This record gives sequence, C-alpha cells and structure tokens, in this order.
Amino acid sequence: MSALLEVSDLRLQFGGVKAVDGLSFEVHAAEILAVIGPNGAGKTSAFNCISGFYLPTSGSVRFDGRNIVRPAPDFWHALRLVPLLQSFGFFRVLPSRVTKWGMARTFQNLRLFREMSVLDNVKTALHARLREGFWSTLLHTPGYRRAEEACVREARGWLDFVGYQGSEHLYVTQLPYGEQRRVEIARALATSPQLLLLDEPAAGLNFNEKQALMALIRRIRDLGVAVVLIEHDMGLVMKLAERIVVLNYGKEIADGTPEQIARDPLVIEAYLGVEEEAR
Amino acid sequence: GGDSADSGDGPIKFGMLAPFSGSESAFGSYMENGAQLAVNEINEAGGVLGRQLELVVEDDACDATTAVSGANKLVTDGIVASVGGYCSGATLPTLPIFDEAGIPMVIPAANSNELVDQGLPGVFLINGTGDQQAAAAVQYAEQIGATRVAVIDDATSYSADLADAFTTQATEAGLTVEVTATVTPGENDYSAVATQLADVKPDLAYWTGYYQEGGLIARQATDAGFTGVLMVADGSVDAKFAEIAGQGYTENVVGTFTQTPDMIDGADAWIAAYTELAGDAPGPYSTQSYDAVRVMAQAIDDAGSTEFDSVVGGLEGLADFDTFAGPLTFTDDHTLSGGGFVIVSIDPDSGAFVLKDDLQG
Amino acid sequence: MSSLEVDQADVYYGRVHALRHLSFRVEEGEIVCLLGNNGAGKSTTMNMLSGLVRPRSGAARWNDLDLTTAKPWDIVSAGLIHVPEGRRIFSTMTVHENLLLGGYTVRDKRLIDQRLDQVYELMPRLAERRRQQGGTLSGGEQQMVAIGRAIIGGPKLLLLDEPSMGLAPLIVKQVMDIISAVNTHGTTVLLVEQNARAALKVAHRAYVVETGEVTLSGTAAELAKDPRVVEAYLGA
Amino acid sequence: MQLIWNGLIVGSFYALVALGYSMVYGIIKLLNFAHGDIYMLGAFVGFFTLSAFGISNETSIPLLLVILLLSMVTTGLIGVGIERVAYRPLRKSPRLAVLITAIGVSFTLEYGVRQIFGPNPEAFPIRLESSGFDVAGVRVTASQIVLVVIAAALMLVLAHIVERTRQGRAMRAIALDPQGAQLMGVNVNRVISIVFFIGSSLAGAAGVMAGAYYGSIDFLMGFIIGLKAFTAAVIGGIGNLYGAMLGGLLLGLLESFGSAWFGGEWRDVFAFAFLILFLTFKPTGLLGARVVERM
Amino acid sequence: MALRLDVALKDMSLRAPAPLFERQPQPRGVFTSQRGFMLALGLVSVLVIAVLPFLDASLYTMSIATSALIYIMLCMGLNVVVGYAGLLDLGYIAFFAVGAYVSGIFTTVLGWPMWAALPATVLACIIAGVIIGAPTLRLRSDYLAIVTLGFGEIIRITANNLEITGGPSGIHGIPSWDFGGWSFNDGFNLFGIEFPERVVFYYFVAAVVIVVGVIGAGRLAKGKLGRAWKAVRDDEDAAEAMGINTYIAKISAYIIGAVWAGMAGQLMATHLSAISPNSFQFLYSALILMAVVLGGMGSTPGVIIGALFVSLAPELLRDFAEWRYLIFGVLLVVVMLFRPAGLWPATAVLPWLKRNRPTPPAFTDSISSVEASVMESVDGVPHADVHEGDRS
Ligand SMILES: Nc1ncnc2c1ncn2[C@@H]1O[C@H](COP(=O)(O)OP(=O)(O)OP(=O)(O)O)[C@@H](O)[C@H]1O
Ligand SMILES: Nc1ncnc2c1ncn2[C@@H]1O[C@H](COP(=O)(O)OP(=O)(O)OP(=O)(O)O)[C@@H](O)[C@H]1O
Ligand SMILES: CC(C)C[C@H](N)C(=O)O
Ligand SMILES: [Mg+2]
Ligand SMILES: [Mg+2]
Repeated sequence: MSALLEVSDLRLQFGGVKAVDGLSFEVHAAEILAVIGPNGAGKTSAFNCISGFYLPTSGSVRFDGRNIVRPAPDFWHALRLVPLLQSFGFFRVLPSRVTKWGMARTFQNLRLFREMSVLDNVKTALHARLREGFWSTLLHTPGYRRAEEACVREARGWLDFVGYQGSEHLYVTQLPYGEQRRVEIARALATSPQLLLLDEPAAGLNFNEKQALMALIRRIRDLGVAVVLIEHDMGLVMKLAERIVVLNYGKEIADGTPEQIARDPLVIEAYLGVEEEAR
Repeated sequence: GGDSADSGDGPIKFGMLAPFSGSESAFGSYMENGAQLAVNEINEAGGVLGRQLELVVEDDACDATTAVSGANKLVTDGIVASVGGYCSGATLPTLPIFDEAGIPMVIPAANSNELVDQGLPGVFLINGTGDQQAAAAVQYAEQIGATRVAVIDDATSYSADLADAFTTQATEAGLTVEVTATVTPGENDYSAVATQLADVKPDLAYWTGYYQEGGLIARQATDAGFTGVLMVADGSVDAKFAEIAGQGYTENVVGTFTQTPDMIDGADAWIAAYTELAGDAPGPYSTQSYDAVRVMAQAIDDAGSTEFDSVVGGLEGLADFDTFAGPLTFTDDHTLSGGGFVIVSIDPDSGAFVLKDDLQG
Repeated sequence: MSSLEVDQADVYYGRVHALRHLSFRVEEGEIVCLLGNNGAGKSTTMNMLSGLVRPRSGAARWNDLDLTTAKPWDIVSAGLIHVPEGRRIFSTMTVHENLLLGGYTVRDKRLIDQRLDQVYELMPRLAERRRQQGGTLSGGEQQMVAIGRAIIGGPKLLLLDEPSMGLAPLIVKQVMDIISAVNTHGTTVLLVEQNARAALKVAHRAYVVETGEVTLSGTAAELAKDPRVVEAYLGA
Repeated sequence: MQLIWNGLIVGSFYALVALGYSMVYGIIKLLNFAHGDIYMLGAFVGFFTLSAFGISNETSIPLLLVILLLSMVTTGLIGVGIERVAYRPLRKSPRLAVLITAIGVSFTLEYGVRQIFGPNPEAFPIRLESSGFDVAGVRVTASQIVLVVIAAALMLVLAHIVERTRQGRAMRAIALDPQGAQLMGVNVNRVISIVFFIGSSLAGAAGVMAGAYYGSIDFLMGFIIGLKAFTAAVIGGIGNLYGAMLGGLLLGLLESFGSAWFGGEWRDVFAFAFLILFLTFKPTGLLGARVVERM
Repeated sequence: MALRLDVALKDMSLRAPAPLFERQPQPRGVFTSQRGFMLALGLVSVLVIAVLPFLDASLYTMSIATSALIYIMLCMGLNVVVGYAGLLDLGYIAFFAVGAYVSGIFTTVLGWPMWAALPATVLACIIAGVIIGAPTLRLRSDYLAIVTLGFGEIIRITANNLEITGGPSGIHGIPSWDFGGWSFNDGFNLFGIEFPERVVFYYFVAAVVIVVGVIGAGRLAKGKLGRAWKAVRDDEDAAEAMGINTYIAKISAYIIGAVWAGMAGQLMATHLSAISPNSFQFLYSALILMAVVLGGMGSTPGVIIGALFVSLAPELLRDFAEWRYLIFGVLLVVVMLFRPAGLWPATAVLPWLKRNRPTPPAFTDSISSVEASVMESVDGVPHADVHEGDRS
C-alpha cells in the first residue's frame, strides 16, 4: 500500500538555526503515529511545513499523491523574487488548500475562534465543503436552508463524537480547558480529513482526561483517519501509538514500534532519560 | 412650491448658513454679527412691511452634508429669505432646497461662478465673482508693469476657481504665467512653493487662498529670496495676515478686495456699533453679511410682499443701492456689475489692509 | 513565622465562583505542591498570590505582606516571584533581554551578572540561544527562559504554574532537579502540576484542590499512596 | 539640494511628533489620535504664557528655551492626565474602544481650545530670526539649525533611554504582555505614565517650535500633523523609535520631492501611494521587526 | 418531505456519526428567546420608520431621517469589514466617495438615469475593494490601517484635482431616481394621500437600507462567508487550517463593504443632489468607525444605534452651536468609558434571559461511557450515509 503522506529530506532553516534538517518519514492510512523528540527538535516546525504554514527550505512533502511543496522555477529564483511571490500565494500551497485535500491539524496552543460559539467553531470547519452561494445566502433560498441544516447536523455530529455535552451556544472561552481541546478536535474532524495532525493534544490534561483522549484518538483512527501526534507524555504515547518517529536536532534518529523505541539507546540518551518508567 | 408659506404675521425670518465648526469656523461669527447688526438697525427703524426681522443661523461646517441638513432646518423653521453662504462647495447643494421652497437668496460671501451658472432664479451674489476679482488682479498687474506672474491656490473651490480665472485672463492680457502651484491648506510648511517662487522670480505672485496660509507663504517666500509683489485675494485680506507674516514681511503685499468700512471715510461709527454688538472687531464678510440683510430687506420692502416672485423682482429692480462695496445694481445673471474690487495694501504700523488703488485711474 | 498563609479565600470571575473558601499554608523552606483537575482553580490561586486577581473575601499573607491588597510589582520586589502558566515569554525580545527583565527589581548589577552566569550554566541551551527572539523558541526552551527569569529575580518564594507542561521527559526531570536545587539554596517553592507523579517526587507536602476547595492534604509521600489520589491523578 | 533640506526640516517636526506616537503605540497599542492635539496644546500653552506676560514679537532664543521647557512639562502632565482619565480605565477593553475615546479626546481638546482662544489663528509671540545664508547652494537659516539641533538632541536622548536602559526594556515588555511585565515587578501604571509624559512633552515641544518657526497657530493645527506623524511612525515600523525618526524624515523628503515633481496638489497622493507600495513589499515598515507567531 | 441533506455538502468522504446526545431545543417566543425578541424589535423599527412621515413630514425631519438611514447603510458595510472580518479600515469613506462620484458622473456627465448608474457604481466599488484588499494579503492590523487611510486620502485628493469630478466644488445637479416616465420628483398619490418627493425618496432609501443594508448584511454574516470572516478575525492561522482561504475571505469583506458604501454613496448623491470632496475627509472615516465601535462591533442592533448616534447627535446638538463638537467629544469618551464593548455588543444577552443562560459543562468522562454505543453506529469504517434521514 502506498503511503498517505511521504515526507522526504525536509529541511527548514531560520537564519542559522536548522529547525528541520533532512527529515524523512511516511504515514499510512488509518494508523496512529507518534512523533517525539526533545524540546526544540523541530517537531512543530515539521508539522508546520507539512500543513503548508511554513515554506521549507528544501525537500518534498507528498500527500495523497499531491505535492504540498511546490518548487518555483529557477527563473524566479534568479530574480530573487520567490519569497515575495510566495507571500502573495504563488509557488506555494496554501494551508487552506492542504486542508481541502484532507489534512487537518490542531495547534500546540489552543487556537479556537474565541468570539464564536462552540457550534459556530465547528461549522466554520465545514467551510470548504459547504455548497452555499452568495445569492442563496442573501435570499435564503431552500438550497441555502438545506446547506445550513446539513452543516449544523454535521457539526453537532462531530461535537457528539468527541463527547462534548455542553450547550453548543456557549462561547468557547467559557469552557474549561479540557472541553476546549475536545472542541478543537471536533473542529479538525469536521474538515473531513484523511490525516489528522495533533500537536501535543494531552498537554495540560490530567490523568482522566488523558484516558478519555486516548479513547477518542483510537475512535478517530477507527473511522479510517490516520493520526499523527506530537506528544511528550510517554505513558500515553507508548499505549497509543502504533509506530513512533523520534527527532533530534531536526533529524530522524529512530523509527519503530513503541517497544523498539523504548529500548533504543539513542532515544534513551537524547529524550527519555535513564530512569523513566514507561507506564 | 414651498411648504414654509409665510404666515403673514409675526417676524419675518431671514436664514443664514455659515461655518461655525471645522476649518473655516472662524468666519461664522463675523458673518452672523454683521447680519445681526443690520437686522437690529432695521428693526429699530421700524422693520420691514411693518414687521420685525429675525435672524436664524445654522452651521454648515463648510461641508455639503451638514449644509443640506442646515438648509432643510431653516426651511422648516419658516425662513422667508436666505442671507447666508460662505463656502461655495457647501452652498451649492443648498440652492435647490431653497429654490424649491421658494426662498430667495442673497449670498454674501460664496462667490464661485457655479453658483449662478445653474441659472436658478432666486440666487443673487453680492460678493464679486472670481472672474471679476481676477480682472481686477490682472488690471493691477499690468498697471505695475508685471510681465511674468505666478498663481498659487489652496485646492478649495473658491481658490481654484479664482486661480483658473486669473490664469485665463492674464494669458489673454499677454502676461506669462510662469508658476501655477497648489498647496494643502491647514499646514505650516510651504517651503516648496516658496522655493519655487524664489527660483523662478516672477514679478507678481497671486495667492488666491486664505490668510492663515497666506501669511505663512508671504514669510517663507521672502525668506527663500522672493522679491516680487505678492498679491492676495479677498480671502486673505484680514488684519491677522500681517500678524502671521510678521514684521518686515508685508511691504510687497497687496490684495484684491471689495471695500470695507475701515477704508471708507466716516465708517468708524459702523465699526463701533459692530464692536459693541459683537465684543470684537469686524472681520472678513462682516460687511457683506450686513449688506446682504439690507439688500434683502430693501427688496422685500420694494416688492411689498414676501412672495418669491415679487422679492426676486424687487432684487432685480434694485438700482444703485448703497452698500459698502459701492452702489449696487444686479446684472442679468444676478451678480454685481463691477464687482467693486480695489487694491489694498498693508499699513506697516497697524498691520491692517488699507486702500491703495481704487483701479479707477 | 515567615510563611505563606491563605485563609478562606473566595475568588469570582464574573459569575464564576473560581475559589471557594480556599485555605492552605506554606512554611519557609518547603516545596508544596497543588494538585487538581483542569479548572480546579490552581492558576487562579497563583494569580491571587501574585496580585493579578483579587479575592472577594478571605486573607492571603506572606510574612508581613498582605497579598490581597499589595500591587503585583510590590509583591515581586518583596521576593515573591510567579512563573505563570503558559510561560509568557516576551516574544520579540531576545533570550538575554528576557532574562535581564527578570532582574528588573534587582538594583545590584553584579548580582544580576552573577545569577545570569548561574542560569546559563544550569541551562546551557539558553546560552546557545542568547540572541534568539523569545517567541521563536520551542516550547521547552521557552519554559527554561521562564524559570531562568525567575531565578535572576532572586526569589524567596517561587510560584511555579505547571512548569513541566510540554516538556520532554528528560527535561521534566531536569526542571524538577532545578526546583530541588533552588529549594536547597533557600527558596520556598509553591508548585502547581498536572504531572502529579513528578511533582510528588520533589514536593514535601501537597494539597489537592477540587472546584476551588482543598479536598485533601498531607505530606507528598502520604498522598502518593492515597488511593483517591492514585485513582484520579496518578493512574493505577 | 534645497528640496532635501526643506524636506528634512518638515521631517524633523514629523519625527518629533511621530516619536511620541510610536512610543504610545508601542506600549499600549493605541493609535493615539489625540497626540496631534497635544502638539497643538503645546503651542497654545506657549502662546498663553507669553501673552499673559504681554510679550510679543520676541526673537530671543533663551526665552524660547524657557517656554519650550514649560510647555513640555505642561503637555507632559496633560498627557499623563488624559491617559489616567480616558485610557487607563479601558486598558482591558477591545483596542478599538480606546481608539474611539482617543478620537473623543481629540475633539474635546480641539474644540475646548477653540472655546477658550477662539477659532481664529493666533500669531505666536516669539519669532525665530530667519536671516539665511547659503551653504553649498542651499539656503539655510539660523532658526532651521536651532530647530534641527533641538529636535535631534531630544530624539537621540529618548532613543537611548528606550533601547538601552532598564526602563526601556520594561516599556517594551509592557508592550508585549502587560500582565507578564507585572510579574517581572514592573510597575505598569508608572511606566505607562512615564511614556505618556515623554511622548506628550515631545509633541508639546514640537508645537512650540512650530509656533516659533512658522509664526501662526490655530486650534486645528494638530490634526494634519497627527495624521502625518501616524504615517511616519508606520513607515518606520510602528513601535520602533529609530524607525519613527527615519519615517518622519523620509515622509518629509517624500513630500518635498512629491510637490516638486508632481505639483502640490498631488503631493499627498504621491506620498501615500509610495507608502502603500512600500508597505506591500516591506510589510513591517523600515525597521519594524517581523513578529513571529508560533503555531 | 425530508430534505436531501447530503447534496448540500460536497465530497463527504467522512461524515459525522449519528448524534448521541439530546440537546435542548432553542426557545422561540418573543420574550423567551433572543431571536424572537430581535425579530419583534426589527418589526417595530420598520413600523416606526414607516409611520414617521405621517408624524412629521417637514423638510428638515425627512432630510435628517434620510441621512440617518444612509448612515446606517454605510455603517453596516463598515461593520462587515471591521466588525466581522476584524480589518481596521480608516479610509472607508473612500468607497462612499467612489459610489457618490461614479453615480454623479454617470448621471450628470453621461446623462444616464440613476438606476442605470447602479451597476456601474457596484462595479467601481468592487474594483476599489479589490485594489484596497490586495495589499492586505501581507499586512496585519495597523499597517493595514495606514494603507486604508492613505487610500481614502488618495481618492479624496484625486477627486479634488480632476476635471471630471468637478474639482473642489464637486458635482451638482444630480438628478433623482426616475423610472421611464415617472420620477421621484413627481411625488406620488395613494388613496388620496399626497406623498411629496422627499417622502417618496425617504421610503425608497428606507427600503433599500432595510432590505439590502441591514437584512442582507445580517444574512451574509450568518452564512458560510460570515463565519469565514469571523474566523479570520479571531485567528487567521486557525482559519487557514479550517480550509478557509483567508485572502479570499478578506478581499470579499472589503468588496462587500465597498459595495455597501458605494450604494450608500449613490443614495447620498441623490439625496444631496450635489457632492464635493469636502464631504469625504478622513474625519468622516473616523466618524463612521466611531459609530460602529460605539454601537458594538459585529452587532446589527448596536451598529444601527451607533449610526443613529453619530448622524443625529450633531443635529440634535445644533442648538448648542459652537459647543456641539466639544460636547460630542466628551460624550464619546464618557460613553466608551461606561460601555467599553459598545452600546449593544454582539455578545449581549437580554437582561431577562440572563438567568437561563447555559452554564459551562464540567469535564465529562462521557466518551468512555458512550463509547460502546458509538462503536455500534460507526462500524469502524468511513461511511457516507450513516444517518441519512434521521433527525430532521
Ligand atoms: N520562526 C523561527 N525563527 C527562528 N527559530 C525558530 C523559529 N521557529 C522555530 N525555531 C527554532 O527551531 C527549533 C525547532 O522548534 P520546534 O518548535 O519545531 O520544536 P519542537 O520540536 O516542536 O519543540 P517542543 O517540543 O518544545 O514544542 C527550535 O530550536 C526553535 O527555537
Ligand atoms: N479570566 C477568566 N474569566 C472567567 N473565568 C475564568 C477565567 N480564568 C479562569 N476562569 C475559570 O475559573 C476556574 C478556575 O480556573 P483556573 O485557571 O484557576 O484552573 P486551573 O486549576 O489552573 O486549571 P488548569 O489545569 O486548566 O490550568 C475555571 O472554571 C475557569 O473556567
Ligand atoms: C472668500 C470666500 C468668501 C470664498 C468662499 N470660501 C467660497 O467658497 O466661495
Ligand atoms: Mg512543539
Ligand atoms: Mg492552570
């Protein structure tokens, strides 16, 4: 089976800092992959490249047969206009486009729409799929009503799916942190992804909440969605992940099953520390 | 038709739109007080048609929107005649409103040609138009033997109008207009235009804007090395001009202006009366506003009614009515026949503008 | 006599009753840990102690300082330093400038330099990144800056709000070691942690806070064995 | 050459006002629309004091310096007062709310002064001697040199304070995260007051200098320069003080060349069009730092 | 008939599983729900607008009422840009100017009837919106503010300097609306009641403003586009991650804002019959922004109140003559100090509904407990038709 996501030789440099330095890995459909590594290893940066937010210095990212990194012709490079043009949206794939292709993500710090209700947050994620034109919105045609209704139902469905039980009309800022995390995942799911990138979803959750999160991630996988998560909680990672990729200084230093990783001396030295008791 | 049909008893209301806020707000009270003085005098002398006059004033902020609602307010208040209008741009949109309500207008200050070009029957200008003022300016330029001239405006309606007229007439008269410059009003630094004048060194430069900027330009141009004559238009003829320019910067300044009381012998009484009423000396367009009220009152008296057609008839029929700007008779297009422009210059002691040349010779 | 004491404190956010009659105390030289679910009111407690939010009723005293009325900056000058949740790094300032700001209340330049060296020694990663903008650091690096900043202020009482959040296991261990080290140098520490396992290892005593109230307290060792704590915060 | 010199003179006024603008913006992210009116107030404070002593048509530079200081202190205090009354209560409110109060304050100051001093322009009682001499084909006057020297001195002292000192760091910290700054022991209220004091007194100084240099003041004189200073602050990279200075000078030059090349009526169009294009290619202004937001 | 919901969403490779929780239905009544109350309030306002001319049809009242309505239109447009999309615009009056000038030029210079100039106005505004929108691709917040401010000044100065726009004195003699043989100027006679020109025009403006300005903008804000705007306002990166092309969302906000302002400009040109550059100064951009913020950004009733405040306050204060701007300024500060989020903020809840506001949920372990039931319905596969037809 060919991979859903192929990252090869990805490099990202900020001035002198090589945040990602020749990273390659693959993700297959409906698997749970964990990316771990010391702080500053380049995990978030790699996510940002894959989802189109950062423009990598070099390398390629293929998702579902499509190139997410779109190299500019040499001609424009020669004119030194590439960064400028890229900021206008040329020679790059915008994150919104990546999302439409079926890749969703969450952020390391919660990035919900703070002045929108829970329901609207999730409805927003249906943007790309909603058939709703300008005139039909103005005139409230039956087509518009149908679309809105479908949108509400779909959004509610995802809220239910992640186990959110509160009122959907609350503003997200009124929710406790754990519930906000859930809404964020519901929102990502509503974009109808084949691949879901989660950046430290368990940070700040307590033990019980982490348990619930693990169950949720498994159920997402069971829908046929591949899940890639960055996480520092090794207890969670070891139980959840089918495969683990370890980064250090922007490079991949290991790739394997949880058992292999837990025994890998390189990983222990760089990341786990000696006396970490894996739960 | 008008729904402000005059009730026939009670005071006759005259409406006046003038700027009381915004950048031109300095002129509002000069105009209001001038008009009020006339109203008071007429009322003391028994009023018009046996009725008292009343002045209703509204702010137009020199802005079309405010002016329109002000005009509508005046119409709703039941005015019979309009004696206001300072900024041409703000006055223009009020004309159809007054016209429709059957209200004749004597406009004391605004003087863009467009005001009368619309051909509305009730519009009369008692300030000389741009064309007339430009003619006076050109005449004086020829008189002092200037051949190369410059013209500077401030991009407002009145100023640009006048500058255009001056350019056209000067060219016709065989003068060369070497510099046409525009400045932004409300600023302090006009060194760009000053430098230009100093470089080109025209014999005469005509400034068609207001005194705030005029004073600054006079000073900065002299500093930059301009030595020609600086002629200013009526918007700049104010005692403040000399104050702003500073001592020693006004020798070469002349102005085109209609006569004001301090230029006319024996008008001290008028100035005293005004000062007593207003608590301040008269300023630009105090006299014109005073005259506007008197002209209108006279026309109503002559017509014997406040009916639109008769009042217009009355205004058209005025012959050599005595005003500060000289005897007044309206031309066919409802403007002054001569404009009555004279040349004034600054008295180095008082800083006030005084008569220099009445252009009759 | 020199201790932190919170007595029957009540804090409201609008209609939300965040702290309900919360009471606890911290003696000089201790490491005390607050455990609790999300939204239990741990951060609110910290904010109250550093003067960022005001209790509606109740008392909070540290030595002779009334924390319910003192201004945040006066509290800091007195030596109570709060490392807030979410790090709060000054994003466009360099790592070095961030650290210098930590010494804002310290007048003695030599003392600052001395502590700077100490911090760079403790966390060599920061020395590497000295000139980098704070905002571009990775999450873990930011946490180090936040702790480093506090150390430069020379805290007598240090409040740490979830210092291990988002840190790699190795670093968590380091951070906990730093906390112990700071404590043995004479700084009292009040620690809020989700990572109960790590926290109970360094702490002397702990309180469990639930919906704004203290529901359990005891020495760290006792609590680590308490079945209720094990079930809710440590996992069997 | 003359164009450049003229541009620099105007530019130094813009820069002085822009500095305060940028400082205030830098620290509380407020586009302080009332800042231009503080400039106007500065001029009127000078005017009022001098008229009260019956002075007019003076040319003495020491007297100017005294008045300058007096106005700086007064406008500084007024600035602090405005912040206390109109901005501080709104510190936690949406940014635009404060913007609106700033406009409200601006109206209040403008029309308050109008009620006191009347709508007419006033001649400033001190005039700088404007005898000029030629330097390398450029006409330079003594007053221009005095002006530039004072402006440059004020700006450099200020920039040093902000970039290099403890208080300066505190200012930048507050700009980024006021609560975080409190946790560093920064007395936020005091630092903000200091910023308003410095910013306002610079504007006041500019007002007095404008009065003395140009000779005429009126109650709306702050409006246009306020806009220009805002523009200058943005060109330079808003919040960056050296940027504000450069921006002010650059704007002065742009205007000077704009009116020479396209005529005065198109000057502002030229300046703004240039600005828009420039920002399109350099979105954070001359010296503004790109704020890197991490995901 | 069950609505065919599946066609409303494109390429649904992944559909949400069947809902699990019962959610409380929204209450509906006039006093028991926000929505019902707002509807009632809207109806009352429409009624008030409709009967106003019967109460006082004087020139002055009609004139300021018409102006106020046009202001509402203008503010609703700016609300899209500032309130919904969160883009600070300090040169918004420029679009108003574009609308006024384009319609003015088309009707006076080219002699077109007013209605025929409408498409030209709209087109010009779209172009203007795109022009001003383009640099925003790269600029954030206050840099954007200065670009819009600059744009506003450029438009005004250009209008002041060109021949075709009538230079500083502007365009005058702009005709009223006429349709074939009948024009507003002819007035209107219905059941023996005479409606003079100004009343007809007032009704026309009111209709356009209510239908297009208020209802139209409100609907756009509630739909897909509106959600995209708000998402961009709250968090641009997260919006991108949701599949929203933020460039397009921002430009469309500018375009809608521009078109609204342009139509308002056209109405204003007719209303005043003359326009001049003086009416498009920066001050007016600030005033409109003020109306929106004062009323409450993103809130339709708030913006309407703000528009009324800003357009009527100077008129009501006319009697204070020289004091009016001073009073206005102080009033502004005071209002903002007491209502920092605006007079009627978007998040406002009617006071008597506050008690039954939903409370935030405590954390629930519901997932594990409901897991089994979910599993049944999901069957562990991606599916497109799990809940065809249920819950409708
Ligand atoms: N915009 C930037 N400019 C400069 N350096 C950057 C930038 N973004 C990230 N870096 C650097 O790149 C490195 C990788 O950062 P990244 O955020 O990807 O780490 P991470 O693996 O996600 O760490 P953590 O687990 O702590 O979140 C870090 O050293 C960081 O300082
Ligand atoms: N600024 C605020 N406005 C309104 N409610 C708030 C605010 N901050 C916190 N709360 C509420 O107060 C309660 C306590 O919050 P607090 O942040 O103190 O919890 P915590 O124990 O620190 O949780 P966490 O583990 O998530 O950090 C929560 O219910 C929270 O929703
Ligand atoms: C000199 C002024 C009376 C001219 C007036 N501002 C106008 O526009 O016509
Ligand atoms: Mg990360
Ligand atoms: Mg917390």
